Amino acid sequence: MKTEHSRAEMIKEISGVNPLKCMKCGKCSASCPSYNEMDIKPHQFVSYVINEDIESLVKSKSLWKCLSCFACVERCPRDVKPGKLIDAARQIVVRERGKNYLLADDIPELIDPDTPQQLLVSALRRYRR
Amino acid sequence: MSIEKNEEFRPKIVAFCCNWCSYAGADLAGSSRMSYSADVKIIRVPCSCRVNPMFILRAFERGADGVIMCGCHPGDCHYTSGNYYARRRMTLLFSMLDYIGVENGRTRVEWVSAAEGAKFSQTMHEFVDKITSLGKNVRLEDLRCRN
Amino acid sequence: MQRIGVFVCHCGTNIAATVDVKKVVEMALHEPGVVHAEDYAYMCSEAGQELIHKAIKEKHLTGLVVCSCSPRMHETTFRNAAEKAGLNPYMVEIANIREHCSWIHKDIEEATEKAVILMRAAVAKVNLDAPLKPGESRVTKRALVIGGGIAGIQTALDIAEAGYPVDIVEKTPSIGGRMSQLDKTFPTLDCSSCILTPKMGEVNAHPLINIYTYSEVESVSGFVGDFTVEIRKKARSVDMNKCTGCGVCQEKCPSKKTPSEFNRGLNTRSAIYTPFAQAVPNVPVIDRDACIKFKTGKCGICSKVCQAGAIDYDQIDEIVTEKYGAIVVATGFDMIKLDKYDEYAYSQSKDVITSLELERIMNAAGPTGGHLERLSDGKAPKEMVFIQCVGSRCADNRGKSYCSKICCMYTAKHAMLIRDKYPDTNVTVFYIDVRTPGKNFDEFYRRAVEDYGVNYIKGQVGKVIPQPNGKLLVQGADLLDNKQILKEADMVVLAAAIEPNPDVRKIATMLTASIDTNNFLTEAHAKLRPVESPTAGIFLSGVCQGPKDIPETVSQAGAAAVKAIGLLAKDKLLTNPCTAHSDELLCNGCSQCANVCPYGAITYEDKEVNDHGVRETRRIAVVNDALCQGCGACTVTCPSGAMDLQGFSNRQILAEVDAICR
Amino acid sequence: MQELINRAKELLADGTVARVLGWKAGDLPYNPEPAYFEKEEDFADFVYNGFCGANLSKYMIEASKLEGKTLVCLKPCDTYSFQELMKEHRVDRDKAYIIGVGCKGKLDIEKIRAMGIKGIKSISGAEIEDEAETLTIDTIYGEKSCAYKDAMLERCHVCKGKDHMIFDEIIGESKDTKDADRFAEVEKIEAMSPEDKFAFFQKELSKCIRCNACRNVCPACSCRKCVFDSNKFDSSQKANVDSFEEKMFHIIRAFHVAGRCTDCGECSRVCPQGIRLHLFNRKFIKDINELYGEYQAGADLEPRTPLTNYDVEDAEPGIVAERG
Repeated sequence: MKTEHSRAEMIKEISGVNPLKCMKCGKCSASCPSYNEMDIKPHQFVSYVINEDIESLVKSKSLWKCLSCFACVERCPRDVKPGKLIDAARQIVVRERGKNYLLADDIPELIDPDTPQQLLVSALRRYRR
Repeated sequence: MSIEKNEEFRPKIVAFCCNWCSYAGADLAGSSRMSYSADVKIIRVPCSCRVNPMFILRAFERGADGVIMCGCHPGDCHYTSGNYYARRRMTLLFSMLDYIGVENGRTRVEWVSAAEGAKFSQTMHEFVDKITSLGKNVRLEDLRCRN
Repeated sequence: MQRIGVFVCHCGTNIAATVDVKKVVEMALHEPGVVHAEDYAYMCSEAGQELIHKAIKEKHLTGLVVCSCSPRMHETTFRNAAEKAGLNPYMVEIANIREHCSWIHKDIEEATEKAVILMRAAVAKVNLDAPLKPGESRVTKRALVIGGGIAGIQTALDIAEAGYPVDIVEKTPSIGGRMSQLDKTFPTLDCSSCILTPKMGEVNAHPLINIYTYSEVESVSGFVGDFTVEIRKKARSVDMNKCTGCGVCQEKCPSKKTPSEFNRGLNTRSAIYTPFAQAVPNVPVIDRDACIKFKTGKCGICSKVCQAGAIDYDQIDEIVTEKYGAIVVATGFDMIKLDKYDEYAYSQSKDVITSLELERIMNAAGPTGGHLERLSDGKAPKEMVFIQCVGSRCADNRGKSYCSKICCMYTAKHAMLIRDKYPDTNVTVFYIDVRTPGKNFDEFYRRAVEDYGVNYIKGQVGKVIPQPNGKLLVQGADLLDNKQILKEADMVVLAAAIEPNPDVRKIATMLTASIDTNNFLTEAHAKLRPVESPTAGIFLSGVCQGPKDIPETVSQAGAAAVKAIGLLAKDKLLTNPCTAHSDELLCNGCSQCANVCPYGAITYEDKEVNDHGVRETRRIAVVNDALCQGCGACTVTCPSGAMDLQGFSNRQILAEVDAICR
Repeated sequence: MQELINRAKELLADGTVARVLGWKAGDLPYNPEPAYFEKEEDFADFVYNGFCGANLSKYMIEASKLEGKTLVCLKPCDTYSFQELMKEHRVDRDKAYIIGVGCKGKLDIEKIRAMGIKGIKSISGAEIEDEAETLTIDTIYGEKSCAYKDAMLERCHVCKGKDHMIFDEIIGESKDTKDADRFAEVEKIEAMSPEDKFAFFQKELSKCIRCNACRNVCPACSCRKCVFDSNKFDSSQKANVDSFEEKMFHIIRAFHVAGRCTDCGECSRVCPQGIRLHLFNRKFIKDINELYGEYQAGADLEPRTPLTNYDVEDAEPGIVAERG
């Protein structure tokens, strides 16, 4: 098991985001179409990464509620891109299941029936190679 | 001939900074505590157009591993046009150095304004990294000048 | 051989904490020419300067090296100290071991090693220093103020009050600037024009102030104390001397479709126009792009109705050339363009407006006669939403990285005024932070919340969606309640970021004044010289230097005036003695140096020289010390090395190179 | 040649000129040397043939100081140098009577020698009147021959054209002998790896003996005192013991003449070590043409040269690295 610190670093590395740039304006949360279904809100995501509480993040409902519509990425005035952080957190989960990349056969059992379609498309784009 | 790999390689870097913009930019980097390598030593000149190609060749002759010249952004020269002349001179000189086989990463021109402390520090970081990767200047050093 | 003293400053712990100053002193004593070296806590202090004085006297020093902060900080201090002790001030060199060393390095060994090298380079340079004597230049006792907003007006008044003539150059047809567009001012809620128009009148009537409106600076040459400026007086098509300002021409003008610049395009104006009723001068201009006479040759109504016969269609641009001792830049600001912020629907809905547009709507002389109404249907809004930080504090390339400073306060003002005048209208402000440093500022903001019931919500708005019913759906989040908010509003007001007037770049280039990445003019020192440009003789007034509210602008305008007056009060200025000189035995007279001299300081003379016994007449370059500013462009152009720069000579710079590469 | 001599004598006789600057026969058939002719009888030695490569414009610096006018014989390419010197106020146009002499390409004795032709006694076909395609060389080993073209100086293969830029009168016909790309060699070097470039110049320049012939012959290198001879840069002439010395000398020399060098090729012609010094100058010329627009020094009398001029849109120095 990796330390929380190294997981936080990995999230930063995967996403290419510097969460310290966040000025807590909340435009991400304001823009988020899945806001109401999330337990940890997009703007809070940034604080969780800063505070290195990745465990809460990967256990959160929000992780799988994000549609990856990237409205927050598009509109963030500080280039913090919470959507990318969420994406990176998801990848951490995937990697920690022992593989960096998903095999096609693994996908069906991983899919939560509640998972939004858009996320699947987004995942396919990411992992197709 | 192979260059001896030396873990302790500390490049000698000479930076010519114009008094009005880049030297002030370096001051701002200092007062903002934006660190960069101690291998960079700054020489103050009134304007980038004061930098004679002879100075640059002399630095290499004396064992400098990299020479960087910083001036006001084109259009912002304190003396109106100095950096425009400097730009042509340095372009031609660097091209000539490249032509005779000196790695072109050893010389650089960057325009840094008095307000760009962060850019100054960043530029120096990049330049030091570049020179470190190129290693010791062996093509231009006059070994007699070593002590 | 020089006798050099090396003085190493601790700067408290600023230097001494990272640089082993004792070691620098010890190493200095091994350098050629160094006969004395010591360190002290604060070299720039009286006591420190006393040490220098004593050493010069006792050790008969001929040159000094001070290892301290940047020469841009204390070079003058130490030069003066040297001069007091009878040493030529140009025999002083500074090794910058603070900004370029102790402040940026952490490792003591590394920093000390670098400090020693910087000291060596300075010693090497002093060894080749020669005493220099500054020349003198005259000061033209007249100031130019570029920009006729409140900053320019205040600066001009203050300079003129001190007894010096001032010219104001204003691009638009009237002085007054942004302040004339404002309705009320925070935190006192005075009417903006009530306090501005008397000042405009005062400027207009002042015997020492000359206003060029509808004019632009065309070119600037010269230097501190002696600038030559060309001003383009654009053809107004109206004779300033004949016009009585009756306004009939504007009434009768048939071309009335041009968007009014003054009202931010919310309504239209005639082709012959004064921007606003209280314009100074109260003389209209003809907008030749809109005028039917200029476009088709027919019309000429204004000329027919003008009783004074002031209309002159044949007027042409006029170039006025004037000399000035000091120039004050007061070019002000504009709102940023919002075309990159589609999510706020600014371009899609007429009811999404900027704060400056709201100012015009709230103003009795504005497009709606002061009634708060929706521009789409003229209805009074019941739900108003204000969005803060639109384009300010942005790290992406859409907006500005800085805080525009005035938006929090004017939004509170707008909210308060609306709640006061229209108590039925709800006002919601979406904010990121509310910033109210300033006298009575926070109290003002609290009043908006506590007394006027303005609803402040922490959280930036994500999107504004125009609805089919004409309403605006505002999607935001309340970060404190952790709730997403959907609010139907009638009007949305965007606190758009402010940016320096786009013309400032051109002006800064003409003045060779430096400008930062945001196009704000750079001050000579962020704390200690905030109203001076690093370029001598150029002063900064108002928002051109950075975001400011009115009181700050006025105080900075006064400060800039004081600095300009300080310069104009001098009869003569000492010129920089670091000028170029040509060695007549080496000069080829080839004229290449004159080609690159930006000041026209180099001329050629046929001079008889004695070159090692050979007498002949040669064409020799001669530098005019009063014109030469010491850039050194000529020195590099000169192939024979005849041209050299005093204080930065070829051999000195080479000595520094050698010392660093040693 | 006779027409030229007759005209020169005529101008001398009527007092238009006080002397004639031309070439006189040397001790060998292929080494005529620049000379003044002041009296009728001096002309016995006067020659003008295919070996008269020397660019006489630089001699006009000193001639301009002499009493009276000097008749100077300039080939088309020499007139560029003369104009460049005029621009720099080094020569006095009023002191010069320029006879533009015809030129159909000048010869390089080294090229002839390189063909294995040794022991030369005399060469025919190099006289300017001949339209000879072939040189006939009488050697101690018998008669040899070669094509005129093959014996031409490098610079004539990249001839700037047959027109004189400045003259008072023209005697003789000229021919544009250009048959090669001026920058081909430069391009070849540019395409090399840094190591190969360095090795190439190291090899080329290590031949340099710092005799200063290149500098002394160069019409652009006309400083009263060269920086390498003065103490202004602490760069006084030193013996060559380290490879950097000659690199610095040649780079700076090329830099000092950049934008002023007319590419007359004299430096390469006179180098006793056969260093192709024009490769330096042409590199600058090529860069100037590419970056700042086509420029031919000496083609006009505009005072500003590329290095004493600028454009706000000029390329940044980083372009060197970008071009690779």
